[in-house]
Amino acid sequence: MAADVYKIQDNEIKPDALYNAVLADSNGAVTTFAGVVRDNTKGRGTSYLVYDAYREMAEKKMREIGDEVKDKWEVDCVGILHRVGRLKIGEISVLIAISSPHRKASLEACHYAIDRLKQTVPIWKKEVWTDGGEAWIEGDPSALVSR
Amino acid sequence: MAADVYKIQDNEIKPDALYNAVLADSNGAVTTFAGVVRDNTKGRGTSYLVYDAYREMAEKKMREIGDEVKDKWEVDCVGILHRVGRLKIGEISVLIAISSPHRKASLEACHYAIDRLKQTVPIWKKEVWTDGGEAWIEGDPSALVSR
Amino acid sequence: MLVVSIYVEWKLNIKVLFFASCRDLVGTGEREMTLTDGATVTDLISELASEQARFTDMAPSLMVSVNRAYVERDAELQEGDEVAFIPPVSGG
Amino acid sequence: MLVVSIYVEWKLNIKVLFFASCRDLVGTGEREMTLTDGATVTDLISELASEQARFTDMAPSLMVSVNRAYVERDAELQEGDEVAFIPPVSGG
Repeated sequence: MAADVYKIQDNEIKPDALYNAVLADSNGAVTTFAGVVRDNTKGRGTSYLVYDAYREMAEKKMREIGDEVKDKWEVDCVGILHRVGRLKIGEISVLIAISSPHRKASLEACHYAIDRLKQTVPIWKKEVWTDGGEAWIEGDPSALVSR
Repeated sequence: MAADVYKIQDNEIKPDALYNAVLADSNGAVTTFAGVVRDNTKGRGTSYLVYDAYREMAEKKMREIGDEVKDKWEVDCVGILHRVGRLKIGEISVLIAISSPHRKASLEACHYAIDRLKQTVPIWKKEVWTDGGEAWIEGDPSALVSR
Repeated sequence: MLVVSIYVEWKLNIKVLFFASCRDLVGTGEREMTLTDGATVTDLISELASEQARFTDMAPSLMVSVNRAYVERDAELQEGDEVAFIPPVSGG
Repeated sequence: MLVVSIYVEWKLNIKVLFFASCRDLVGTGEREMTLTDGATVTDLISELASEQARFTDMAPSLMVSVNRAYVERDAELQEGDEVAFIPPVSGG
């Protein structure tokens, strides 16, 4: 039985973690976006990342994104996972999977969902660089004007 | 070591079949599109599908799509698998995974790649319906004007 | 003539959450605070700024949520509210 | 006076592939065919249509590839070419 999933989790996210959850027999398409810890930011070497979240509100805002996506596109199920804690290079920080009868809806909705997540969901990333520096990364505050 | 993959195959395609192949340490995003056998077409019940391909040319055209995508977007690796033979409801017919440093490129490139595959790659689908009918499905010939 | 004036002041107790750079600045992720009845988000920010001057500098970039929904600065707080200070998000 | 005329006609041998609905119509997925030197895709279509009238009806919707690249109808065929008739594709 296909179902929505909105979850902040501490443990590893596998690339197919949402696939079976969102897929129903009436679906012809599943688009999955994986955000992965990259080994650099603008050339500065990354050692690891730490993600912090306001868990309860983050899961609520992710559900709101799912609801918004379902209003805008003919999609069936939406799954969003975001990991918190310390993440190594190559590990998945966020996974979004969206199923739909036809491909265009799941592709567009998935793109929209990750853009929206980066605007509204209370999660923060701290970069720890290979040169020993570290900093909380802050998004663009103007992105929140339309919440 | 991340690498491109372009393959027509007879056996089952798993939803994460391309993920590790396309992911490199410098990537921050992997977008994956799975085309799945749906249980109906415009309400007419589907029993199963049969895919036929001009294998050698299909793999060549898939590689051309990958090359085209790399020209247009800053993506790293492209993987495209398409299955042939008899497929059941819920099985994956086509899987595309594209990795990139930043999310927008992999999302847009993945959307483009599946649209293009449906225009240029010599693969055909036969629908066998639950009412006993069957037919080769033909795409829109005008889609091929720009090859 | 004896005049007895009784001033009754209602207080409200709230929970305040701090995240990421804001947590680092404040030095804690969570505090219980008591404000005067009718206090708004702006009043809460003033209270925090009076304790820690650098909070004033950070405040303009912070979003504020009450009970897990974003609110404006003029939102009035209620007894038991969960208020959170939310630096520009950077998930994904 | 004795006049001896020698007509030399070069022939070319090609492999022709048929897929999906086109394979069903022709009844085979692959044929070896021999054409006159200089023959184009149009000539090949005429040859197939002369064997099977219904091929004429289907031909306008078919794409043609030579050695796995799409070509126009006026493309000249060469010895050893692999020609394929490609109905509107429906993969994905």
